[in-house]
Order: sequence, then structure tokens, then C-alpha cells
Amino acid sequence: MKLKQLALAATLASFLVGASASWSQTTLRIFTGGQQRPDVMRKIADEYEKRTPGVKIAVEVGGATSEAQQQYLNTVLTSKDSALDVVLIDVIRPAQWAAAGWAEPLDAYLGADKAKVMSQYMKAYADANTVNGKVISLPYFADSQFLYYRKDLLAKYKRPVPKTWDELMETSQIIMAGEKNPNLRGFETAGAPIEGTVCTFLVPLWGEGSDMLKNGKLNLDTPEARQPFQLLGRLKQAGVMSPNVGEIVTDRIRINFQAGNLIFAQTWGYVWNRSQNDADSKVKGNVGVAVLPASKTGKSATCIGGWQLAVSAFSKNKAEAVKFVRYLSSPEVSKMQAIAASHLPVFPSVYKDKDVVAANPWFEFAGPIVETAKSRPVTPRYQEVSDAIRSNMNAYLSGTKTTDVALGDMKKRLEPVFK
Amino acid sequence: MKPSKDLSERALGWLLLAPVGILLALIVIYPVGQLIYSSFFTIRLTEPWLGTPFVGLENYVKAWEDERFWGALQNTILYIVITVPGSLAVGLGLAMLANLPFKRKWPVRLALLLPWALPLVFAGLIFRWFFDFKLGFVNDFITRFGFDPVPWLTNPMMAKIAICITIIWKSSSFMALVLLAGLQSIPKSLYEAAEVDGASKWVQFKEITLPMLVPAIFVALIFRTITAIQTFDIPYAMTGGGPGDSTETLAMYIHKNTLDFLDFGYGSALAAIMFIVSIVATSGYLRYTQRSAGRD
Amino acid sequence: MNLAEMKTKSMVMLAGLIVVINGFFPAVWIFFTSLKTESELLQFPITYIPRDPTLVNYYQAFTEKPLHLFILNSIIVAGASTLITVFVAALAAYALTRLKMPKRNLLMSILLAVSMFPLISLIVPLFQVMREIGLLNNYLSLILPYTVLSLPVCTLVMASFFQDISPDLEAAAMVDGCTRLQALFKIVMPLAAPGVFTAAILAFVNAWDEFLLALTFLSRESMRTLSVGVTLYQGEFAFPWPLISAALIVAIVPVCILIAIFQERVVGGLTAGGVKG
Amino acid sequence: MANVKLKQVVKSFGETKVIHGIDLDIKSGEFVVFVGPSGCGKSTLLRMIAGLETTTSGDIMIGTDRVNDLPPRSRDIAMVFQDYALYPHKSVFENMAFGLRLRKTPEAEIKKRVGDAAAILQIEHLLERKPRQLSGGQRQRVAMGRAIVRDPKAFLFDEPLSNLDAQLRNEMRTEIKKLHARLGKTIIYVTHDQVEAMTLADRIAVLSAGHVMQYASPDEIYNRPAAKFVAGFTGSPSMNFAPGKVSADGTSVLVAGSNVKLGYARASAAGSDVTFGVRPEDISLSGENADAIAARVVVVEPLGAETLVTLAIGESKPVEMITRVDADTKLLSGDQVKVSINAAKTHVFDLKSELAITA
Repeated sequence: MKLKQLALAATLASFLVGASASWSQTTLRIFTGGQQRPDVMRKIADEYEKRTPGVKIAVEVGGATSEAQQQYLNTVLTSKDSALDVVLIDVIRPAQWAAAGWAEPLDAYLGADKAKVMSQYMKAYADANTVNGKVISLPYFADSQFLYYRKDLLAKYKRPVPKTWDELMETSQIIMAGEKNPNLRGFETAGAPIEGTVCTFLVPLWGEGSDMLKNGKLNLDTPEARQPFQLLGRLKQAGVMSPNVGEIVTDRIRINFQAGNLIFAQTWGYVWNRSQNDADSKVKGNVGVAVLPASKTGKSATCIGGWQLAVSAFSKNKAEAVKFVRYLSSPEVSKMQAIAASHLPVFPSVYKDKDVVAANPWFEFAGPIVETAKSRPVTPRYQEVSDAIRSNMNAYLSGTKTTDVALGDMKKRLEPVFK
Repeated sequence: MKPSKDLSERALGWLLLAPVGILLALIVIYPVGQLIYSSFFTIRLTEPWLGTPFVGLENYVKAWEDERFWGALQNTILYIVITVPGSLAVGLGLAMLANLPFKRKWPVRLALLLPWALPLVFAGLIFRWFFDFKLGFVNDFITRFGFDPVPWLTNPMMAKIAICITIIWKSSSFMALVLLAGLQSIPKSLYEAAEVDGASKWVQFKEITLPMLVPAIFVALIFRTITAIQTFDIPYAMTGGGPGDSTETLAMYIHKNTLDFLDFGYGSALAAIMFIVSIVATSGYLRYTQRSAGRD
Repeated sequence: MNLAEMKTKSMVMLAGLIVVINGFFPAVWIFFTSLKTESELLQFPITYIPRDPTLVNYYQAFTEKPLHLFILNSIIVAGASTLITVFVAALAAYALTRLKMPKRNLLMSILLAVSMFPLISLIVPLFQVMREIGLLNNYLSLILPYTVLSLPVCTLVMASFFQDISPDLEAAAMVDGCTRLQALFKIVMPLAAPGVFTAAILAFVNAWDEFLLALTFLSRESMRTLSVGVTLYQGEFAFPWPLISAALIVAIVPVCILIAIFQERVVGGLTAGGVKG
Repeated sequence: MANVKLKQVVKSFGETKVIHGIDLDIKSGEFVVFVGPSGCGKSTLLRMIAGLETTTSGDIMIGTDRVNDLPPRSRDIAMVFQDYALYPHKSVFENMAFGLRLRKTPEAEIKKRVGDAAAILQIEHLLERKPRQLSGGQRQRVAMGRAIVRDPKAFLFDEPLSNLDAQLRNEMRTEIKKLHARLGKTIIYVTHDQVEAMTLADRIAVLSAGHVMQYASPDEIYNRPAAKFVAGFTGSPSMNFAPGKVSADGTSVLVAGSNVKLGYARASAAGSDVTFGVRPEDISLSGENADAIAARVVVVEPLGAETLVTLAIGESKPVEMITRVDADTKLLSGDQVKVSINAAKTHVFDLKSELAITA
């Protein structure tokens, strides 16, 4: 009996000793979405652990979509949970995070280096991560929407890459008429009530040289604001866009493009790799990437994407977390990501890196396009903004609202946000 | 040795109810209290500088004036009104069919249990695929008969129909199980007596099956109504509320306001309203159980 | 066999066919899809039977995500909440049906009313509760709400079964030297076995099905339950149907087996319990 | 009112035959009871007549119509079920009126007929109640009332009294008998209780394993059972059986070492092994006489009006037999007595076929 108790005590003691030994070690918990290549993140973390004794990195993988992740994060952060130290957030979120006080501002940690650090990044990313002059997060990798096109088809019909939407429509009609393939459509972009549909609205609007906000006030009473509706309406009417555009989600565009059913597609950077490398891709070697069209008078602009690293305001290891974030947001890691995951770099310099270009030849064209990328409206209530745009755009594309009604409803919902 | 003392019945009763009480207090009552309390405040996490001022009934007034809320409420009621009787009718049909004397019973039973055991989200995902404009088999099927493909999920009317079909498919199997249970508890001799009395099959159904099933139907309807009020997963997976907001339900709108817009004051008020709707919709049932409990 | 009998027989067969098709067609569809490659799936016009069946999706379903862990987690969560639900509901049902409790109809109504509260709206306050008691990323954070989710139904089902057991049996047990509680567990519960079983199945399926709480409260990938885990195969930029279908088939199979084994008792239990409700 | 005729009626479930070609002729207005142990096929036969079971082959005639292919509702019969099968959601009145309503009987006629039937059965005060508010006996009456109002060609009763307690069963039995006397309808009645059969029937059909063993009046069944099975099934306590050997001249049987005289000679069985049977009331205690057989009292069971005595009869290998004696007879277990057997009421059955040997 005595012996047993002794053994028990010894076991307990050894646990305590073991535990106290691990106390000297910091474990940082980083949260990433399932789509941001947690496997690559793990490799990078392993590398970091090797370099930084005493720090362990735990990678937590969240929901599949940006929204699913944010919904989860909302519950974690509203209850001020300290479980997460570093969080990978979508480019549309820094403003919300800043407002909610969920992100630890990084200015104090960057100190005098702040201006120098921020100037390394592409301007769009430096801006996207700065809210009211404070650095809320640091960019991890870039993304933007591109115009994908079929080189072979354009060559066959001797058409140039369209610079304007009118050209795109004309070229589409010519090729569709020539190919006589009932499955072939001219153009596709997201139309389901998802985040991507916000860009479906904004890209043509920007292409008109206009914007949703002017000096922080809603600017949708302009003739330009009607253009995205009219343009997409015309495309749909003419059969250039499929009648079911209202149910098109992001990956459906890739699938259709890869299946050879699209001449043009407006979608994100990941499609290049898939359409060039997937075994079942029917467009291998025929994929072209260009900047999205504009109107005759406007200037083309694309929608910015990508993921940022924020330090949770409720973290108990903020200093260590910031160090880790700085590492993750370095040219070195950007290059690692570019090679291992084809993630677009946030540093202009990395686009020109030989190894990176060798792995992703198209980065050469992609770089300048990303430079033209614009941010979606920056507001802490972005989710409401997004919802107002996407649901009305979706309703319009599905043919349930006219331009006037859709635009009117959109304004009605946006007004309280930008009052 | 001391004689073991039995607790008084009442004390024992409370003791046995205690675990339920604790669980409910922890998981429902406390959070509900917090929710109702929150509904009287502005709690907008996206704008923390607003603080959390007490605003009285402002959130409720906002709901009253919010077209989208009324739309969501209308959709929810539509789903209740269509799918509750719908799954009852289909469920009754399935139950009647499944109650026939099969030699091998298990495939039929499994067929009833399978949709029930399939998680709602899965059902939503699968049926979204079925109703896909281009790759769904529903359109493939109707085009084979020479009809034009139907934009199931991008036309508000069709989307509602598709959602209702999915909900009915998913929920009718549980309905059928409960009703099958009811059917099997009807003594066979009643049908024989009716047969001898001269009743046709239809009269037997009308005069015996239906009245005898009333308690089972009632139970099934109530549980179905409670879940119909909370309809979320299936439209969420199938249309995400679209096109526009035309298929959005109250639960989805609450979810949106709290977990997307982080407007907890307003979201709480909406949730409280939903609770009231639930109570109204099911108070009849409560009265029924009270009455039947009193009678026995 | 005469003509009339043959006619009846074929009608019965037809009825069975309708029920079976209605119940099975999505599962069959998903099964076929799981054997297709993505490119075949996206072919237009669509194919029904896979042309080149492949099992690679099943392999991928397990290698790409820890599907076996999802299954295990679901079993742990659903199993534990089922046990707790049945136990707690049994106690409550016993108190409400067999003991002379004041206002028991009122208590029953409260129990029901509570079950009507839309769980979806409780996620945020619940999350805070879970955090306060330190249960986030702990199976208990799902087990407890799931228990509550099924409590009212299970209590009702068991109460209706308990009511049918002769009080004499309990009296006899107590004369033989049982306490009331022993009488409950040794006499009443075994006699109400079909009801207990029905309640258990209801609780199990409820927990197995749930999505939103599971998505929110168990965030670690290794702790995800099936309903959430399967949706993790889709991404911002991808919806790999064949892979998801394979995962779905793997997810459905355990429940199917469970149900196939117990279907007699599930239906039987509902028969006795469902009607009286 | 009509007669019912069964011709070579057969019922099989798949491969198993449960009714083996039965012929029965039930006269118009006759009260016929099908009796037999459970599983003998009596209920199946009744349900075939009702049309609730299909008939595999043979003819069922009600009146002049062959009804094999008619559904129950077209056979113009009424049935009283073992569990009464009252519609629980309908009032007593509606239960009784249901069949009439289905036949589009005018409302006034329905009222009158239900009223009359209720009067006959003395359930007028129950008409507004629901079945669950009735006692077992009342439900039984309602079930009969439902049959009566229909005024059918024939009544079918499927063990209608088996759910009642003994007291009530006796009362209802008398009621049914009175009812038959009053209505004079053809009744086919199924029971496993031989007392019911004996008391109610004009004729009894004793069934065993899908065969009719005997179809005759109660008196004939009791006194001249055609088979050992029939003999053993009727009477309470039932007939005593013992192995025996018929004497060479066929006038007596050797039972337990004693010679028992037979009422008349069974020449056909002379010298062969048989089963000997005698009813308890045909064994009597007697003084010393030539035919008396020695016996020992084993058990004494006083019933009040009479006493049952179990005796071990015979000398070499005693067999146990029960007899009824006068209540005043004082016997103790172990007493040695002498008994004699009424030769006129002895029965002899073939060992193999178990049929009565009557010549």
C-alpha cells in the first residue's frame, strides 16, 4: 500500500517537473484557413522553431471559406479568448479588426522601422494593412483577380486581348459564333451571393473610373454606378455569360475554364496553376493572363485579395507573436511560399526572383497586374457592405431585380453604414 | 447498522430533476437571459466606440421597420406552411407504403431511416448539386423530356420550391417513422371490422387510419414545426439565401446579424422575436399536452 | 398463386421500390459520384454511372484530412451525449411520471418550451459560457449542448414508456428491498428498454447531425466532427465533389450499419413511444 | 338470413396447408360452433367465410352465392371480434351506425335500428360514450350491437367472450343464447371453450389441425365422440383414457388387469390393443359385486355440489382415472374402494387412427 502511494507521488512529481520544464517554452498558436495551405505554413513554422529555441508553433486549421473562418473567429474574439496568438485574416478584414480592437497594433513593435518595413510591400498591401495610420497586420501573401483568356482561341480568330468590356463582348460573340460549341461561353465571373460577387460589381465600376465611396461618403448616385449592372446585363442577354451566373461560385469558374467552356474568366490567382497543371485540364498551354478590362474612358483596376497576419489583442505572448509575424511577412518566407504554394508575393522584389519565376513563370505578368489592384471599401462594417453588394448583384444577375431596384436596395442598405 | 432512510418522494423528485435543471440553466436559461438582456442594448462589435448604451426597444423597432426581417419572417413562415404539411403528406404516404406486408423489411426501413440520419448540411449540399442548372440531374432529366432547363437556384420562386422539396425529402422520413409507428399500433381488427361493415379502402383510411393517427400526427407535426421555425442548414447550403435575399430565413438572418455583422443587440432582438414565434406556433401543442395529461 | 394475389404482390413490390428509391437515391448518387474523376463529373451532358470507376477519392479522403479522426470524434461526441442524455432524461422522466411531483405538467411544458429556443441564436452567449468554464476545444463543449438539444424529446419518449409500467412491479421491488432509485435502474429502466433505446437513437442522430455548434466550438482540426469535417474538403476556391462524396459515403456508412443492425428496434421503439409522445 | 356451405375448402400459406379440404353445411338459422384447440384452424376458417382471408381452393357459399371472390363488405355478414374492434374515436352510437351509414341507410332508419339493438342489449344509456369509457362486458355488448343493426345474412363470432372474466362470460353466454333464440339468425361462432360450444351450439364442428373431426349436435359429440380427440376435448373433467386390450369375443376390454364390460361388442377390434375411454360420471363407487374393480383413492377434490376423486384403478398396473361422487361421500386419500363402470357408456378407440371403434 505504502509503495503504491510512493509510486503515485513519484509519477505525479515527474509530471510536475515535466510540466515546469515546458513552462519555459512558449507555444504560439496560429490560425489559418484550410485553403491557405496549412501544410506550407507548417513547414515554415518548423523552420522557425529550428531557428528560435523555446518557441513552439501550433497551427490550427479553420473553416474552408473566409466567412466560415471569420464566423468562428468572431466567437473566439468577442469572448476575448486568449487561445490564439496569430491569425491569418482576409485582406478585407483589417479595418474590422482594428475597430473591434481584436488586433494588437504593431506600430509600437515596429518602432522606428515602421516606415521602412511598410515601404517594402506593394503599396496596395501596405495600405490595406494600415487603418487610421496604425499597422494592424502584416501581409502574408497577395492575390488579385485576373482576366484569364484562351490564347489559342484568340489566336485562331486573330483577336487581341480585350482592353475594354465592349471588346471582350465583341470578341466573345465572334468566337462563340465561329466555334459553334453550345457549351462555350464568352465570359464568367462570380454571381452567387458570395464575397467574390462584390468584385464582380466593383471591377467594372472602377473600370469606369468611379468608386463606391467618395471622401468616405457613398457615391452610387452616379451614372457610372449603373454601369456594372448594365454591362453584366448585356453580357447575360447576349448569351456571352451563362444564364445561371447567379449560382456561379468561385471554383465553378475555374472548372468551366479548365473544361474549355470559357473564353474569358474573371477570377483569382490560383486558377493559373490549376489550369496549367491539372491532369484533366483541357486548356493546358493555352492560358493567358491579363488585366481586367475597363470602359473606353476609364482605367482598368482589379480587386485585391490575399491574406494578412494579425496578432490577437488577447494573446498572452504578444512580443513572441510579433516576432513570428515579422518572420512570416518577410521576403524570405514570401519566396518559400511562392515556390511551395504558388502564393503571389507581397514584395515587388520577389516577383523578379529567379527561383520564383522558374517555379511560376506567369508571375512575371502577374506582378504588374497585382500592382493595379484596389481595395474593396475599407470599413469596420465591411461584412454589411459586402452583403448589400453581393445580394443585390446576385438578385440582379438572377433576373429578379432591375438595375434601379438592385442599385436602390444596395444604396438603402449601404446608407446606414456610411452615414 | 443504521436503517437506510428513503428520501421523501418530493425531495427525491427534485433531486432527479436537478441534473436537467443544471444543464438547462447552463446551456439555455443563462444564455437566453443574456440574449434578452442584450436585445435592449446597442452592442455593435464593429463599432466599439459606440459603447453599449441601453436603448430600450429600439432594436425591436428597427426590426419592425426592417424589410429584410419581414422578408425573412415571411420566408420562414412560407417554409413552415409548405414543408410541415408537405412532409406530413409525403411522410404519411411513405409510412402507408412502408406498412405494407413486405417479405424483406430491412431495405424499406433502412430507406426510411437513411434520410433521417443524413446530416442536414449534407442534404443541402447534395440537393444543391441535384438542382444545379447545368450539372444537376433534375435539369438533365427534364431536358431529356424536351423541356427547357429550369434555373432552380437562381429564380426566387424556383429556389423556394427546390428548398421546400429538399426540406420535405429530408424531414418526411422521420415523419414517416413516427407515423409508421402510429400505423402499426392500430389494431388490425379495426380494419377487418370496417371491412365487414362495408368500408372501402378509402373510407377505411378516412374513418380509421386518419383519426387513429391523430396523436402520432400531432407529435410529428409539433417537432417538425419546431425545426421548421429554425430552418437554417438547407437554404444556407443550397442558396445562401439567394437570389438576393429571396430564400433567407429568420435563422439565417439572425446568424448573419450576429456572426457576420457582429450586431449583437439587433441579433438578440431578432432571436427573441423568433422565440416568440416558436411559442405562438407551438402553444397549441402545449395546451394539448396539458389537456391530455389532465384527462388521463 | 392466383391473379389477385399476384396483383397484390406486385403492388407491394412497387410500393417498396418507391420507398427504397426515395430513401436511397441521394446515397446512390453520391456513391456513383465518389467513383468518378472530377473531369467526368463536370462533363456535359452529365453521366450517371461512372465510366471509369476509381477508388482514388476514398484514398484521398483519408490522406487529405484525418477522416478517421472525424469519425472517431463524432462517435465520442455523439456517444457521450447519448449516454448523458439517456441518463438525465431517465431521471427526469421518472420524477415526472412516477413520483408525486407538484405541477408536473407545468414542469413538462417548461422543458418543452426550452427546447423551442432556437439554438442557433445562442451560439455567442454559449461560446462565452464555454470559455468561462474552460471547455472550448473540449468534447464537453459539444456534448453538453447536444444533451440539452435531445433532452426534451428523450424525456417525453421515456416518460411515455415509464407510464406503461405497472406500479406494482416497483412496489414489489421495494418490498424486496430496493430503494426507489434501485427500483428505477433495476426494474423500470430494463422494462422500458425499447423506450430507452428509442431515446438513445434519437439523441445519437441529433448529435451526429449537428453542424453549427460543432463548427464553432471544436476548432482544432483533429477534434472536428464528421458533419463539419466533411465540409472542410471544400474550400474558398474548390468544391471537389468526388472527394466530398467519398468522404460522405464514409460518413454515412457507420450510421447505416448502426441503423441496419438496430432498425428493428428503432422502428419498434418509435412504434411504442412515438404515438403516445 | 341464409345458409352457409363449405365445399372442399382449402387454405395454405405458401407451402403449408392449414385447412385441409373442409366440407360443412350450416343451415339457415342454425347456431354452429367451431371448437378446437388454438392453432386448429377454426379462426382461419371463420375469417375465410368472412372474406378476411383468401380461400386457396374450394367453394364458400352464403345462400346461393359463391362468395370466394367477394370482399367482406359484399358478403352481407356481420362479425364480432375477439378484441371487439370498436372504433375508439367514435361514440357507441357511431360505432353501431357505421356500417349502416356506409350503406347509405336513411338517418331515421339508423336511429331506429341502433335504438332497437341498444334496447335488446340494454346499452341505451351508453350510446354517447366512447369505447374506452366502457367496461369489458359493455364493450362486448356494443360489438354485438354493431352486428345486430346490420341485419346480415349471417353472424360470425370470433371468440367473443375470451376477454371477459369467468362470471361475465357465463352471463354473456346466456345473453348470446337468448339473442339467437330471439333473432333466429344463422350464427357461426368460434371458441376454444368446450363449455361454450356445448351450451350454445345447435351443431358443433370440432376441428383439429385443419380437419373437421366431427360435426354433430352437442349431445352426439358428448355421448358418441367420433374420435379420441373429440372425446378428450369435451366434458370437464374430460374423458379418462387408458390402454386396453379387447377380449377375443369383443365384449370386454382388459384395462389395468381388470376386465371391463363394453356396452356392445366391438367385433372388428377383437383381440387388438386399443385405447379405452370412460367419462368420470360413468365410473361409480360400488359395493362388492362381480364386476367391481379395486381402486385406491389418490386425491379428493370437493367442489361443493360434488366431489372429484382421482383413483388408481386396477390391480396389476393401476391407471389413474377421475370420477365424480356425491358431495356427501367421505373419502380420504389412501382409502381402498371398489368401483364399477357403466358398460353402456364405454368407448373404444383405435390406437393408430384414434377413431372411435363402433362395431
